[in-house]
Amino acid sequence: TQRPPHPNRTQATPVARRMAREFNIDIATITGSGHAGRVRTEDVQQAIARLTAPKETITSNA
Amino acid sequence: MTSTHYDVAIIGAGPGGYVAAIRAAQRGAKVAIVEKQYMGGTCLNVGCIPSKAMLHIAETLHNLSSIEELGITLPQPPVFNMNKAVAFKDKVVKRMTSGVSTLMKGNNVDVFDGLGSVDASRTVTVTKDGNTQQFSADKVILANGSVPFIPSMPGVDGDKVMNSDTCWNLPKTPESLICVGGGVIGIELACMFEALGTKVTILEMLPNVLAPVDEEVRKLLVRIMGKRGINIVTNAKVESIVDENGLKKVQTTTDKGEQSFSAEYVLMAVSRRPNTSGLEQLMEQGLDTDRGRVRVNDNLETNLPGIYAIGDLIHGAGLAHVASMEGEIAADNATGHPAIMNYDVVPNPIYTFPEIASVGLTEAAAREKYSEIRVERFPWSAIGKAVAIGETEGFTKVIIGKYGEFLGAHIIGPDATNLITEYSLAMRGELTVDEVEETIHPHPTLSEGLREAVLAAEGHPIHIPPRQAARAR
Amino acid sequence: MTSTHYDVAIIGAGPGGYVAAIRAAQRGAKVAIVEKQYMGGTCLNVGCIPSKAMLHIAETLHNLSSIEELGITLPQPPVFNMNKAVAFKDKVVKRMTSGVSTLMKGNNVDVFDGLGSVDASRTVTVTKDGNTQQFSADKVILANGSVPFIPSMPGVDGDKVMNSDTCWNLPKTPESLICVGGGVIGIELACMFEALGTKVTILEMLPNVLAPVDEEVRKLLVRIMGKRGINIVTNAKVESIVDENGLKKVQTTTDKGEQSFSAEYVLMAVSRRPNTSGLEQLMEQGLDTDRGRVRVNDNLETNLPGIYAIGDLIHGAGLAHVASMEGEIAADNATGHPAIMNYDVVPNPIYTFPEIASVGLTEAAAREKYSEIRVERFPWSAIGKAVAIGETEGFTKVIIGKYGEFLGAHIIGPDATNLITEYSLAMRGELTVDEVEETIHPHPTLSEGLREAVLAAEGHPIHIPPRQAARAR
Ligand SMILES: Cc1cc2nc3c(=O)[nH]c(=O)nc-3n(C[C@H](O)[C@H](O)[C@H](O)COP(=O)(O)OP(=O)(O)OC[C@H]3O[C@@H](n4cnc5c(N)ncnc54)[C@H](O)[C@@H]3O)c2cc1C
Ligand SMILES: Cc1cc2nc3c(=O)[nH]c(=O)nc-3n(C[C@H](O)[C@H](O)[C@H](O)COP(=O)(O)OP(=O)(O)OC[C@H]3O[C@@H](n4cnc5c(N)ncnc54)[C@H](O)[C@@H]3O)c2cc1C
Repeated sequence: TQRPPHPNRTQATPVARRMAREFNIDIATITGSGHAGRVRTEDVQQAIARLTAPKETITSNA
Repeated sequence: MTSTHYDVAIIGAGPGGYVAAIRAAQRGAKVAIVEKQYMGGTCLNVGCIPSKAMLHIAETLHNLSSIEELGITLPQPPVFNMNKAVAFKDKVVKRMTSGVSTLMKGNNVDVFDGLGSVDASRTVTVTKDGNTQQFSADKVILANGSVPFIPSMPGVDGDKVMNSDTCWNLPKTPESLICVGGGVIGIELACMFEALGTKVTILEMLPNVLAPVDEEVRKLLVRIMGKRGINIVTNAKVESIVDENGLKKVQTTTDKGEQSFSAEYVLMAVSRRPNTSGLEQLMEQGLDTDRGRVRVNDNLETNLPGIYAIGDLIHGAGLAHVASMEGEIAADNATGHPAIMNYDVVPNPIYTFPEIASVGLTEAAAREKYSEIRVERFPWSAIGKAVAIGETEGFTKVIIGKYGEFLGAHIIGPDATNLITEYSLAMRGELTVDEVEETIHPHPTLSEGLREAVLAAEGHPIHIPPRQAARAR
Repeated sequence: MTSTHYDVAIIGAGPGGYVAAIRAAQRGAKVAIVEKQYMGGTCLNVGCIPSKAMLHIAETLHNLSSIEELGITLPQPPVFNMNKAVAFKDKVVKRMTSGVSTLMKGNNVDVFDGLGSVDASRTVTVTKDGNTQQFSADKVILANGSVPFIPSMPGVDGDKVMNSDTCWNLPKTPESLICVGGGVIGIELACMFEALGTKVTILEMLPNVLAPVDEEVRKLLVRIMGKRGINIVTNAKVESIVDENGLKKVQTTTDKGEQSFSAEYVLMAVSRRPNTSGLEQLMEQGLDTDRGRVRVNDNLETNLPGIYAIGDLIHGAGLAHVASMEGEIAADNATGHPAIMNYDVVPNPIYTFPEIASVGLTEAAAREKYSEIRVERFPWSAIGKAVAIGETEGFTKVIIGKYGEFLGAHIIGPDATNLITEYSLAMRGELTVDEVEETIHPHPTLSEGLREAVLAAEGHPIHIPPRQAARAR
């Protein structure tokens, strides 16, 4: 079901937040694939992969 | 071993105080705890634990009445022996309370045996049999708990008038009992005595027993208790208790005029009041209270610096797990780890047969607060495991907000008190119906009912026909 | 009523197929389901449901042996009557299977009684007593399930050699039983028969029974079963079954050489195989399989377009709730609502006494996969509710990753199969130990043990002394 994100709910899952913190990634820059756009670990892992990938990939993604 | 100064001193070793002591010690503090009567407090000695041990016995006895249909025949009816039951209960209590003592030792908490009184400079005086001891503390946590409130009325201190402190060691099952008060404690004890063989009448002053419980849930429980022969009289104000023909006669004013009820015993279970013994000095020194309960801020600190308060002393929830969580939070604050106590998600377990458990808002409260809600229920009769164990009465009810969040959840049925934690976790973890729906619930379990209620609220339950789902909505 | 074309056709009305039918119908599809034998499949007729009804009876009987300490005396020993027990079980099964029929009607699903065979053009032919019916479908979901695998060996088709299809209607409790196979089904049935009064021997070919279960949990269960008098023989390969002195003699090769075991009955429970009857045509037309099981992609579609497969037909998990979730997912895909089946969080309930339940990785698997993990356990003996109901054997064990996430959780103890859902939800919702810790768990409940295990993993459990916590770590 598509529904609006809850205004008070953190927009990332708790595990995703901890993972992002470890890699110093700002959660707000990640597009969430979870319900109502919630950022999940999978999304963070993809962001990490982009960060650690060779330069070209980063620029092409920017 | 004992010292004259502590980092943290705690008054009262109930589920609030002893948990605070352990947490503070784990945080590295030097901790003292003062207990005047029994380790474990109300909860372990005359509350949660003895009641659940006796309710387990009561339920076991109750279930024997339907054992025949399982193919198990008892050639002669079972014989219940109250003394042995009490001995089992005592063994359970002993094990838990001595466990608390062991935990104090294991965490290097100094235990002071006696009445603790505190002043605003955080000097603690412990009095026992006329002897006193004194020590100071950087921080004090008041966890004095509560005691039964006995309204003053003629006959209330007579023979065979009990309360929840004094009803645990009866020599035999009462023939009949009048329970004054239809709150959680009264209702649980009524169910217990009924199953043990007592003829029970409940007298409640309000229009409903279990007033704070969701109406639909409450109504089903009342119906079930009625079928079992428990007489529930509401709108009945108890005026006096007199002796008549060897029985206790309870005189009431009801909406139908004066009425009286007779039984072998009376159990006073109208409410509990905070236990302020030992707080006299603090009161004089300006400790802020609200109708007898100590007032605290979000960090559980009172208006007197360095003095915290927790548990039944501070509010009317009267729940052990709330006292314990407050104990953890107060201990964190008292040891320099700032923490806030959050009351948004407090589960409420009620140990009737069947059990009741709820968390969050009732339907009525949710309707008042939110314009867009969905309310749905799912019956246990449609859950394989419930059918397989022959416990199909009741339902799970969820109240969902417009973001798919849980506003409230209510379960009446087998194992409700364990099951409610799934919804509590969903609420506290900010999960929506979507995550519950995606979570595979094992088959055959009662927990499937919790997912089905969510599916029902989403309009697509599996195990009830669509028409029934639509009608229920 | 019935038609010659359907949006979705489903073969097999087990927990995979009937759930798929309901979901597809709820999505607005015109749905047909074909069932050759019994509504509800293995699960409702000869699997989960009858086993749990009989296990409930067995457990009730088992618990009577310790009822005396609750103060309840049975003047004469209870008498067990297998026929009445079977009647109870039949009533439960009847109620659930007719419930499925009602659900089919309520959701306007057409039910075809007979063997369904399918071809790659999605024409379904239903055969019953020589009569055939035919219809076409846009999408087909294969939910043919599984049947007991009976290895071919001398004597295996003899009298009094049963399997999980044929063991439910015995006229009386077997004196003795040899269970060949120590997987979940074998172990559950062994516990059941033992509690009903049978002398049970389990013969397992592998070095361990319940091989996929976390080692620590498995070992405790084996110890408990041993104390109860169940003889578990591992590394024993069964070679033949012969009749001797009115008993069945099972001959095995063990690591100690040849050994034989005798009993009144033998129960073959080595494994299950996919039920491919009706799939012959599809096989010829190239349906992709892997050791007999149909291969599917993440959307549960086979290599043949428009043909999906779910449940025991596609993998070895052999769990009803997995089949049902696959049913929902396949139905979503078949009705144009793309969905992916996720196997990360699959709870595994085992109905022994005490119960076992787990989700995620075993400790061994987690150690292999991750370098940074914390493993901790919390014993039921430290939980008030467990003590109050006299069920203190076992523990909760959690395996936590470096982000505080749950990698695996294992429970052995009372109510484990319901309780595991809390951890499943935490995993699926990507919650960490913090959210579980912050969630107030009601007192006194068994669910407190789940929070305590998390606290233990965090290094600060409340109800076990720090030394014990440290040692366990
Ligand atoms: C019959 C019954 C059943 C209950 N069942 C449940 C249940 O199932 N679940 C649930 O959550 N709650 C239940 N409760 C409520 C629960 O027992 C209380 O909420 C809980 O005990 C409160 O804990 P506490 O630590 O604040 O206070 P208490 O448990 O009351 O402990 C306070 C302790 O402080 C001591 N003390 C007080 N003043 C002093 C002093 N000046 N010096 C030294 N010591 C002092 C007292 O002796 C006592 O030991 C039940 C209560 C009753 C009566
Ligand atoms: C003793 C026992 C206990 C179990 N306990 C549990 C448990 O506690 N929890 C759990 O999760 N799992 C348990 N299981 C496993 C569970 O029963 C299976 O995983 C589940 O039934 C699989 O569902 P399914 O829909 O894939 O197949 P099935 O339940 O096997 O259903 C398949 C159906 O398809 C029908 N069929 C097959 N081919 C055709 C055809 N060509 N035409 C028409 N109809 C056809 C069959 O007659 C059958 O009704 C247990 C199994 C056993 C044997």
